[in-house]
Amino acid sequence: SSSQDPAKPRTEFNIGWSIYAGWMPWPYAQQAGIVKKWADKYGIKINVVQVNDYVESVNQYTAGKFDGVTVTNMDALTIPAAGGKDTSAIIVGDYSNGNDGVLLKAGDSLSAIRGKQVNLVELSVSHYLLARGLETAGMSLKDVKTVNTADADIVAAFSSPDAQAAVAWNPQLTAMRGLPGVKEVFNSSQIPGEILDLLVVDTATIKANPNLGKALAGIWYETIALMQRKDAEGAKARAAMAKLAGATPEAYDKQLSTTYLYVDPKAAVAATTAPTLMTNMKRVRDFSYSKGLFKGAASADAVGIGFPGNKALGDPQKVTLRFDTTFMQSAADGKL
Amino acid sequence: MRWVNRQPRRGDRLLLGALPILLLVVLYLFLAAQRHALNPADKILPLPSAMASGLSALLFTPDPLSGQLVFWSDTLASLQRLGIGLGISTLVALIVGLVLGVLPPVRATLGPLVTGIAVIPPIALLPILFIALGLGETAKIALIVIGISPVMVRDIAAHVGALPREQIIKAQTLGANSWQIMIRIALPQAMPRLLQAVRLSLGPAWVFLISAEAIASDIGLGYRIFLVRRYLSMDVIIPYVAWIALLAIVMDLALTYLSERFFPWAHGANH
Amino acid sequence: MRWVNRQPRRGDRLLLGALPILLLVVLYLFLAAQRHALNPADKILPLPSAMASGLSALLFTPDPLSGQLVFWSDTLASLQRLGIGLGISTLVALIVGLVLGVLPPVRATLGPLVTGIAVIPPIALLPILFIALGLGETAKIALIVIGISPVMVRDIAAHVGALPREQIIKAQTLGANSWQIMIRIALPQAMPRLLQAVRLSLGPAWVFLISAEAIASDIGLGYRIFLVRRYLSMDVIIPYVAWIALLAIVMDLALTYLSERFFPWAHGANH
Amino acid sequence: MNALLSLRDVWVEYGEKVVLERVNLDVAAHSFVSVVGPSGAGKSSLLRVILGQERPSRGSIHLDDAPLAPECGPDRGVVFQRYSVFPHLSVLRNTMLGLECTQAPFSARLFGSARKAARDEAVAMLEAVGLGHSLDLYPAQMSGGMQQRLAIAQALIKRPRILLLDEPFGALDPGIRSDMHTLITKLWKDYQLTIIMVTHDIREAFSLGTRVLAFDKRRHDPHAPHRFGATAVYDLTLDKKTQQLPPDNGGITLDTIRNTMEDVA
Amino acid sequence: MNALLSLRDVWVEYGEKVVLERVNLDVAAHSFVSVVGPSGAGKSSLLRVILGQERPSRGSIHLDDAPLAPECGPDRGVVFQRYSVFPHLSVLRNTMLGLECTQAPFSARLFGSARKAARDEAVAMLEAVGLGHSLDLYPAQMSGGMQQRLAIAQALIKRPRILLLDEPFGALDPGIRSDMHTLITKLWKDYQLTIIMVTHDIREAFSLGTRVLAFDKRRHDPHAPHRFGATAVYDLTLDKKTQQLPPDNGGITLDTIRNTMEDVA
Ligand SMILES: Nc1ncnc2c1ncn2[C@@H]1O[C@H](COP(=O)(O)OP(=O)(O)OP(=O)(O)O)[C@@H](O)[C@H]1O
Ligand SMILES: Nc1ncnc2c1ncn2[C@@H]1O[C@H](COP(=O)(O)OP(=O)(O)OP(=O)(O)O)[C@@H](O)[C@H]1O
Ligand SMILES: [Mg+2]
Ligand SMILES: [Mg+2]
Repeated sequence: SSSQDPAKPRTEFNIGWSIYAGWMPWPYAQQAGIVKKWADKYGIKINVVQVNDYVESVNQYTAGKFDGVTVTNMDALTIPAAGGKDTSAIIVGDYSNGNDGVLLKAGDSLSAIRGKQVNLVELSVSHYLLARGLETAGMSLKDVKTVNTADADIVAAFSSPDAQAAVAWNPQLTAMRGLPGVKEVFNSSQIPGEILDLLVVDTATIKANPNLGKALAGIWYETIALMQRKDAEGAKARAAMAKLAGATPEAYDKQLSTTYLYVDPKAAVAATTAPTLMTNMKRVRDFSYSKGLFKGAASADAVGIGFPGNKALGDPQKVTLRFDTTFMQSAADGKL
Repeated sequence: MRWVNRQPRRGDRLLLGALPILLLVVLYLFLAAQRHALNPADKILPLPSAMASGLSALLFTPDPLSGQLVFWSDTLASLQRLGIGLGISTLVALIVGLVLGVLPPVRATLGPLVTGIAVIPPIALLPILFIALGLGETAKIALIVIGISPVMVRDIAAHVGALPREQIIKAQTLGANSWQIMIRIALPQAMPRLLQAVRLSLGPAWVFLISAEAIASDIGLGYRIFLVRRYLSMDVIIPYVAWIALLAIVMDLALTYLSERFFPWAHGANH
Repeated sequence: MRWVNRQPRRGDRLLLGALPILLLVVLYLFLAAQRHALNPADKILPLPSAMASGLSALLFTPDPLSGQLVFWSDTLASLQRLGIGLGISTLVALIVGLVLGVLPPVRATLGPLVTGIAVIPPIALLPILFIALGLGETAKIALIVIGISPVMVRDIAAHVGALPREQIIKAQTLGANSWQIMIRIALPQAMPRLLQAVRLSLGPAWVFLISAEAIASDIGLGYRIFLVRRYLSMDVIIPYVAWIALLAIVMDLALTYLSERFFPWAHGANH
Repeated sequence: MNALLSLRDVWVEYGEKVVLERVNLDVAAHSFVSVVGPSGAGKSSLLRVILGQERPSRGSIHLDDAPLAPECGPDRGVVFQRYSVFPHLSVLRNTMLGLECTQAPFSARLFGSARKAARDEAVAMLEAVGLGHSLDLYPAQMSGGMQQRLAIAQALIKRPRILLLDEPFGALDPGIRSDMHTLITKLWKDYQLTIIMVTHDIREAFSLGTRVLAFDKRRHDPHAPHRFGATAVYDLTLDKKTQQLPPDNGGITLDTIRNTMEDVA
Repeated sequence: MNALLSLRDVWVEYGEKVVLERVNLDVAAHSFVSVVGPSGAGKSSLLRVILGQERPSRGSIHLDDAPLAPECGPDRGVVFQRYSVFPHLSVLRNTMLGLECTQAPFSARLFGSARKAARDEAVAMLEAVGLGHSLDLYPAQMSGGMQQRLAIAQALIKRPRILLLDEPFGALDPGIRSDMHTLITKLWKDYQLTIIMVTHDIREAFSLGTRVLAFDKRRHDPHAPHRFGATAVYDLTLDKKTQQLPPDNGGITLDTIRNTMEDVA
């Protein structure tokens, strides 16, 4: 089990996932036998475990119950990394290109949000998106009142006559947009590349078990390629993912259209090595620090972030979040 | 005739009992129709037709991957967890409740601890629970047990502790030691109360089951409700909740029947 | 001396009661120290020092936005919701429980409805609750009331319904009508049981409060716990949970005291 | 016949078990009926049926020529075999309850002078039964005999038309018991009560009653002891003026009563 | 003195209220002590103290010259004033319980031939108290007198060294009561029991007992009735051979006993 010493080679691994448009390939790969195929190839066993509650899945990873987990860049930074768990992002799957949005019930533009109560999952990417949005409209978080709202209940909460504004992600976002009189006034397509969806693994584990990384990359790019196909096979794969997410195939396709998938591993490697990643991560980091998420840290530099090419943000001695292109690169090179 | 003395007959009882429930259903239909008149796409109070179609997919179309009928496999999974959770809780309540109720030194020692456990909201400690017990069935069952058994333990302990002192004395004059008092005097008299405690715990047990399934699961009634909650699919949620209520009411009736069947002395009119 | 007869003295009782709780604390410290030896940054079982520093920020540093001390304003907000929710539930339990227990026709009519409400998990129907009651305090209090009052109602109704038939007959020979039986016979005898029911409901009430605060809120103990749960800040969660437990235990003791103080006839040793 | 209370062919059965079998009985107003009979004969069952607490399984009961409603009201008073007083009320409040219920239909509590009057009446009654010094005790703090006296005071203070007493003096010492005899006789005379009293004390039955009923089974089936029920096997009207107390020989049994009564009849 | 049971300066107090005051008593083995006294005097309290159910507030109790443990065991048997039988057991099982507890320390249930023997013994005892036809009834299905007889059978089957009876025959009709007298006398003789029996029936007290104790208050303060407790005001050892039954005058009170006993003393 995963409670063993992470620095030792092992043969069985647990990867946690939760429902989100960009992560549905994982359970599909499990069901379609792609996981087993790649795991067998490397002589290991990979369990892909669903956790309904996103935060709980990340917490379980932080607690060492999972060897890897699907997570956003901001949460990877503020939960495991800020908690001292050395974490490597080995697959940069996609960025949110409209999958997160700010909704208003009365008012056509973001400026109408001033003074309103906003329902959102506090301290999540929604919070970050709102802050970025307010920034573009010349406001700050002080100009609104945030109310922490559980992601599972946010649709219901927003349909209450009380609710005026909300920030959410898909699939909830689509359901909320469908409510009468609701307008989306800002979304993540306006801050491309800032909200990333990653697969992260424990750094010590991946160091000791590079085969795990290879298998995961193999699984991921085979599944992505399959779902991108325009034929019946591709449609069948997407329909199965929709079903797993509890959505209709149409709704799922719509969610995918606002998800910028790095289908080609080369593109993923390029995005990860691009300098914009550092700027984006700096924004995310500074926001997180300002919200007190680096508990007890004296400055935003307390949590170090490592990038390809030995570049680092913050304290280079305390790097706990690393963007690691090794396995994406192998995929790009066809060496898996 | 005074109202205290009016005992409705069996047939009348059924009718009377059905009345307010029917009224509620009618009220719901009225409100739903009203909302749909304003917004035909309303999702919050779906019409029966929408519920029927929402449910039929789960009821009759097998899941393409697993080949199972979703509704039934959800029901089975949830009932299994609930059954094991309730079973363990009942056993714990009986044993711990009996020991606490009968033996004052044990009560003094463990009473405060049980109170403490009873008042700690397990939901707040979910991360620890899942970390300690993993994300499998154990944690879900444990949440049910931790959620309902302390209340049941305290109830049984209080009931046993309130047995007339004379009975305990009398049993001792008949040669009974503490253990014998426990199994021959306290245990049988705690049984009807235990069944009553299980009945009262059915509601909370479902709440904890659904909470557990909402966090980490891939099957179960609570999982399905949680899954479709993101889309505000009340057309699935409402039939699922009604189904849960029906299951719970059947269990409630079964427990009442069991109690009357096996402990007639606790139910007979006494004079 | 047989264990059934051993009544520990007052001082011994306190000591005995503290023992298992102390043991648990020691066990915790041991496990926490062990985890920290492996990983000094461990967040799951924080050491007391981490808890102290985690808490002190909330205890002594005013929130920059509101200027209030977070811990105390959380406590106040939660206690207020809990108090109102418990108050309403108690009142509902007393009134509905009495009426159901004393008047068979009402029991026949409303009993099944109450059972139904009792077994429906309220968290599954949150959307309807939000539509009907909004997102404010009302909805949170309503969740507590819906969560705990049906169990209390059924408990009181069962207790009142089990009053010896002789008492009801006797009261009627003394000229009492249904109403008078309710207020002079059933009500006072239901009171100690009501306090006991409130005690048993404290745990579930906190669960529902925390759930409500987790769903949509910007202040409260449950809000804070769920907010920091995102970051696995067990150094805040554990002291908060301990604080909740302490508050609940104080309420529990207060209720026990009230019952003994105002209803001595229900507690005196009877022979 | 113009009886206050009349039972016609009354049966009481519990499942297979026949307790009372074809009881026919007319009780005249202002009579004092003593009921005797062996333990388990059905004496308490008879009182329960007259009280309206239970319905007879067959037969009919008329009160003032109207069918008896299966509920009881303030026209009937009762002292149950097991002293059943209200555990949550003090001695005084237990006794005042009857007055409060009648005089304050809504609140069932009295205030001011009405309360004072009720209190005085209750205290007087409690003094008559010897509980004048125990006004504030709760039933759980009293001895068996004290609880029984409280139950008696509680019933007597209402002066019901029909008073049903089930072994009311069973737990009392001879001194207090004779005080009670005097009290009940006085109330019976003063308020024209009709009393039906179950007792195991034959002397008491004869000295207080104007009529003595003996309940027992007429037929016995040793193989099916539950097949036959009890009924009034002897019914003796006593003329108080000429009444002779039967010689008390300590070991008096129903058989001897039977003989005695057969002699008399 | 070589008494089986001896009470030295025993007080029983409830808060302010003194119930028993300086009771000194020695009970010899194989004696049959009848206790009489007015209602509320403290007779049941005395039995509770001897039973070990309550601790005296002052004074000491010795059994076989050893201080009495504040708990009771199978050496003492009891029939409480309110027939306290186990509501969840049938008549037969209520009676067998004592045998089962002693013979099966772990399961408290008997099987096979041991069960058969216990059952036979219980049935015999139940037939002796007249419940032979009611073996399968639950207490709630029985009349008051039947419950009392069940409680008697339950206690007698254990043949305890010391048997404490609190008005055991109070709810029984004269016929059954005299059968009970015969039964208890026989058991008392056959098994060398020591019996302490509270009764309100003076004739019963004298006809069964080898010694009669009258409990009452020595002093009365009319303004503070709770200030003084009761104690044994008369203590009369009867020589069974020459014993004369006192004339029964029906209205016998403690005062008349006092006189009677003063005459004797
Ligand atoms: N629920 C019941 N089921 C079966 N039998 C019952 C039930 N209730 C009462 N009985 C039987 O009815 C019979 C009469 O009982 P009842 O209490 O009327 O007797 P009783 O004459 O008052 O006796 P006692 O003098 O002992 O009080 C008893 O034999 C009893 O066993
Ligand atoms: N908990 C208590 N608090 C106050 N007084 C009490 C309590 N328990 C018993 N007493 C008093 O103790 C006295 C003796 O009671 P006990 O039951 O011993 O009387 P008794 O002699 O058996 O009377 P009876 O013949 O009526 O059964 C009574 O006056 C009673 O009020
Ligand atoms: Mg009777
Ligand atoms: Mg007594």
